[in-house]
Amino acid sequence: MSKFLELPQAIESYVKNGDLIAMEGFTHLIPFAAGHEIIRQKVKDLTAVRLTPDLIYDQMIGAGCIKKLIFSWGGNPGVGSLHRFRDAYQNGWPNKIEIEEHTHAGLTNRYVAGASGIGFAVLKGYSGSDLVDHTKNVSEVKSPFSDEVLTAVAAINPDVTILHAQQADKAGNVMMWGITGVAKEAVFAASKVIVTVEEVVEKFSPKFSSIIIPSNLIDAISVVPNGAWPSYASDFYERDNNQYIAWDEISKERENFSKWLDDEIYSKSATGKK
Amino acid sequence: MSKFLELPQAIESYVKNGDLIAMEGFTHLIPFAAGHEIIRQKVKDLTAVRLTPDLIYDQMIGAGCIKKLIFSWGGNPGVGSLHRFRDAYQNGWPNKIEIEEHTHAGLTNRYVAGASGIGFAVLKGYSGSDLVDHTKNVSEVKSPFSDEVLTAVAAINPDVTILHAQQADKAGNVMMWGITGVAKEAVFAASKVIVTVEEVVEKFSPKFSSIIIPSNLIDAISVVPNGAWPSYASDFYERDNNQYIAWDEISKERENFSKWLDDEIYSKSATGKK
Amino acid sequence: MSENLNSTWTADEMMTIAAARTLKDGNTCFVGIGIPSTAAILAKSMQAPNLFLIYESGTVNTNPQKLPLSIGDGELANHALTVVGMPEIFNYWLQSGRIDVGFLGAAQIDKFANINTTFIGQTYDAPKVRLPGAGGATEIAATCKEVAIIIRQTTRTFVKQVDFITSMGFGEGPGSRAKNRLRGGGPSRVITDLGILEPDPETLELTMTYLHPGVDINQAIENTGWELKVSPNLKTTKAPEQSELEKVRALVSTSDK
Amino acid sequence: MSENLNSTWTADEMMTIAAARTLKDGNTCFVGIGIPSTAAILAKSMQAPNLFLIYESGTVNTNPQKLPLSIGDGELANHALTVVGMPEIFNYWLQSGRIDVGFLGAAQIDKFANINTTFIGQTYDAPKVRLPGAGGATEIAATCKEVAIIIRQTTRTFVKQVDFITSMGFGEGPGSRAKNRLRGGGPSRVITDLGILEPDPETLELTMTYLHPGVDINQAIENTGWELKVSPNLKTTKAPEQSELEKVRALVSTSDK
Repeated sequence: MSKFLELPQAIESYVKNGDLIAMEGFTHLIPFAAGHEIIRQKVKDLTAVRLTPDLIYDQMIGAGCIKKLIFSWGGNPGVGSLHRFRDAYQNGWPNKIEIEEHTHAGLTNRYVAGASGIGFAVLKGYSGSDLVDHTKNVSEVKSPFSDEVLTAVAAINPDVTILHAQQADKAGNVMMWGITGVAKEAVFAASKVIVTVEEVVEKFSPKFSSIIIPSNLIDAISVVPNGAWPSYASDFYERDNNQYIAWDEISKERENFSKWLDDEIYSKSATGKK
Repeated sequence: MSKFLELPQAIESYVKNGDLIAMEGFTHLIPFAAGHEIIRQKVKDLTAVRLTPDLIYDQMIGAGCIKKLIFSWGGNPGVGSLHRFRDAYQNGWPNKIEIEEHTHAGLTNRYVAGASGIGFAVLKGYSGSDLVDHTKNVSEVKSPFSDEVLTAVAAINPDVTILHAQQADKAGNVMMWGITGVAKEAVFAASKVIVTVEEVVEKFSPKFSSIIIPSNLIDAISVVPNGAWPSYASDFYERDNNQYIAWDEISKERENFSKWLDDEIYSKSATGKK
Repeated sequence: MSENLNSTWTADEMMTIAAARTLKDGNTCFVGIGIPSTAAILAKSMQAPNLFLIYESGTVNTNPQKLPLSIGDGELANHALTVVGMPEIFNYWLQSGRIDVGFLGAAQIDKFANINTTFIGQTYDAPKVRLPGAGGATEIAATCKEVAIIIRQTTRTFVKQVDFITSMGFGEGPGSRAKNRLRGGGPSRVITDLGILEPDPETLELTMTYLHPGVDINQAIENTGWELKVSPNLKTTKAPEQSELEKVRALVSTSDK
Repeated sequence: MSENLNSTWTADEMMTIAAARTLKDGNTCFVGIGIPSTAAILAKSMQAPNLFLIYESGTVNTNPQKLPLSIGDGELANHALTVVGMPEIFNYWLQSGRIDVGFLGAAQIDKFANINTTFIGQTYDAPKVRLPGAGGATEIAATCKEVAIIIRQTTRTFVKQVDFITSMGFGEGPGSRAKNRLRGGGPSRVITDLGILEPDPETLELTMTYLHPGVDINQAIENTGWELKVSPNLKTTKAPEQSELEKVRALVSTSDK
């Protein structure tokens, strides 16, 4: 059953050095406030999985939280490169990071297998791509019914999954809508789940394409309005694209980035902001 | 893109003798009117798949439409046996039928594989059950990553899937809500799809747990109010349980059943009824 | 339904109440239709208001106000926190090992709590009585942390050998579950109209550990198709309280409405 | 964006319009972000109002009114018929073979239309320039009935050998797709700022079949890193109509809002 906790307490309770962590949210509902609190608490040696590392993992990489990145598309969406990721990967600053790279279809199915409690999933994937030579956890299985050969991907089971959602109810269930990506799979695959939400409501109202995550799949809920900023929360606020553009400049040089870290993260407390 | 057709025309256009047919709806939204029209058109030699054959397949079996039944729970829910199924299976009346029996989890994953365009799905299933000795399309695969052995089930890809839903919009998209079972998978797995609906609306309104089936996955939509009777359509009508109870008596003896077939099916036209 | 002449409740009422009492508040319970469902819903009005009920039809954390007629009853959907597709139920909820208790009925059971719901008599291809089959039960029995079974105790239901293992309990005894790759803990109790049986910790054979008030051990022995093991510490089930009886009767009466 | 001095439109406008024109009304189109997305949305306001657009973020049959900033833009969700989870997008929509056209961009492409979006220069482990990687492109390229690629034509992008095959076109030529178990038809055209290339029916090598108005074939040859094959029936793309230009400009201007 979920408990309502302040964000610092939620992170402290459920995110440990060395964890395999998934912070999902496909462009939408990216749990930035939680990521910033992880930086603030100086969590180390995370293996961090996310389809699209986006700014959130670029920031955590730059801050030295991550030792290995598992991903399938690593850019600043609509802007360009993730400079902190590249600096860590290519130059080892602030620490070397290892990467494990997939396709979206493949990494999605790693989550599906994890959510399903089986060791692997089967798909038609990676075919013809050089990726397969550089990526662990991808293999093949032959059909027991025909000559068909399918790709197999190993399950991924995060120690902790962190999501941002629009609403919780008082019983600690969570509702999210709009683009939900692999949120459901990341929850079912994980041992522990933290969700930050925009607000708490008495009762959920029907929404198109909404999913509800029952309280018993969640460990901690933190109420953090604007907790997905500068990404967006459908029906709450839009993406602050200027921040995505500004990040290119902030993150390009180590010095600028370190100043940003001091000014915007270390010297601030855990809240969403806009 | 879906076309709006009268039900007789929809069945005539898309259901052929010898087809592999899936008529889904888990207790809820069972496409009875479509099943009755199939009986009326004297379609033969169907291989019919459905998690729960229910009254609809009992009726179609008794009427001689089905040569093989693929299922995972074959009773009259809350009432007892399916007498026409048993008479066909055990005594060959009106024709012998072959059966292929699964667990819900197994047959559900056969649909998942079919929907996914791969030849098989993997799960932990059937373990410890004698079923596996009597059921084709169930096998094993070994993990390429560990010693894990999983159950494999072969994909099922119906020639035609038939569903009942609450609403269509004018563009021929369909919305259903409440219990949807394996509706989505049965649609994606199929070559042709027919949907009967309670009503056509200008625009869908948000509902909890609703799914939308886009027009381009559907071949024909028939507007058949009460088309799921005597099962139910959430927010439209409740299950007519007296009919389920009455079916036990109607179906017990061949003579009674044949009279029912004459009175209620052959001498009536294609409409839902209540 | 046989009246228990020594009491003011029926044997089925006692069985349902005894089953309901075993469910812990906050547990996640995967429910089969019929008496298991009645008992689980009853438990929510008794000691387990936060019992998290899941049905194979896709209804998640449902709180029905009357007895469902079938496992896909609209009552279950209307009072659910959410309703999901069956792949999600079987793959994400059940197969992942998230369910505490599976609650099942049976047509036949043997001393290792193997369950038959497929056919009775003769052969699979030419059965004397064909039953509905597996539904969700095979994987519920395989996967839940524990399984509770509710079944009336007679020589027709408690048989030396089931005609078909639809859902495995302990197979042929210790080691069978592991050999068959069943991950859940297996049957923890069988609740009947006569009492409660639990697997012996060593042999895993079902052992009568409770008799319901007014039931004689010979009744249980006579109604069992194998040589029934009886616990040296055989206890008597606590008699139904008036409030429990009122609740079960109110609940059962909803099915007539 | 380089101005085409002989005309009243830019090369990027011509490229986008030429790409948009190739999409058939009623087709199902799986769209990558950037110019492919702009072209697909443009096509809906031109000859293909019923083009069924799917983005990997889960937005199904979306009809955005302005250019999405990213593949998961709220604009795509707000104007979608429905939004589904990514397993459904990749397994049920894409992998099942339901998509007519995959519409992709690229950083590098070779003469067999193999696509690199992973890294440029040196090695995978120590790249000169690290790019975002595969995203959905590998399976889009493998699976769709046909694939259209939009890319500016320069010797940096049109290379003799891609540094990494992220998404396979025709591999090493005839037979490669089958050998690699790719089920879709593969690239049917590459639309550039200079013209259109199509695979030769025999050799599958990309062949210049159209030049945009005002472009000289030598320009195309000079901007290609391999010995460019030119169709004996080389044609000129129809110049943009005023209405097409108005539409593309109106659309592109929405991204500033």
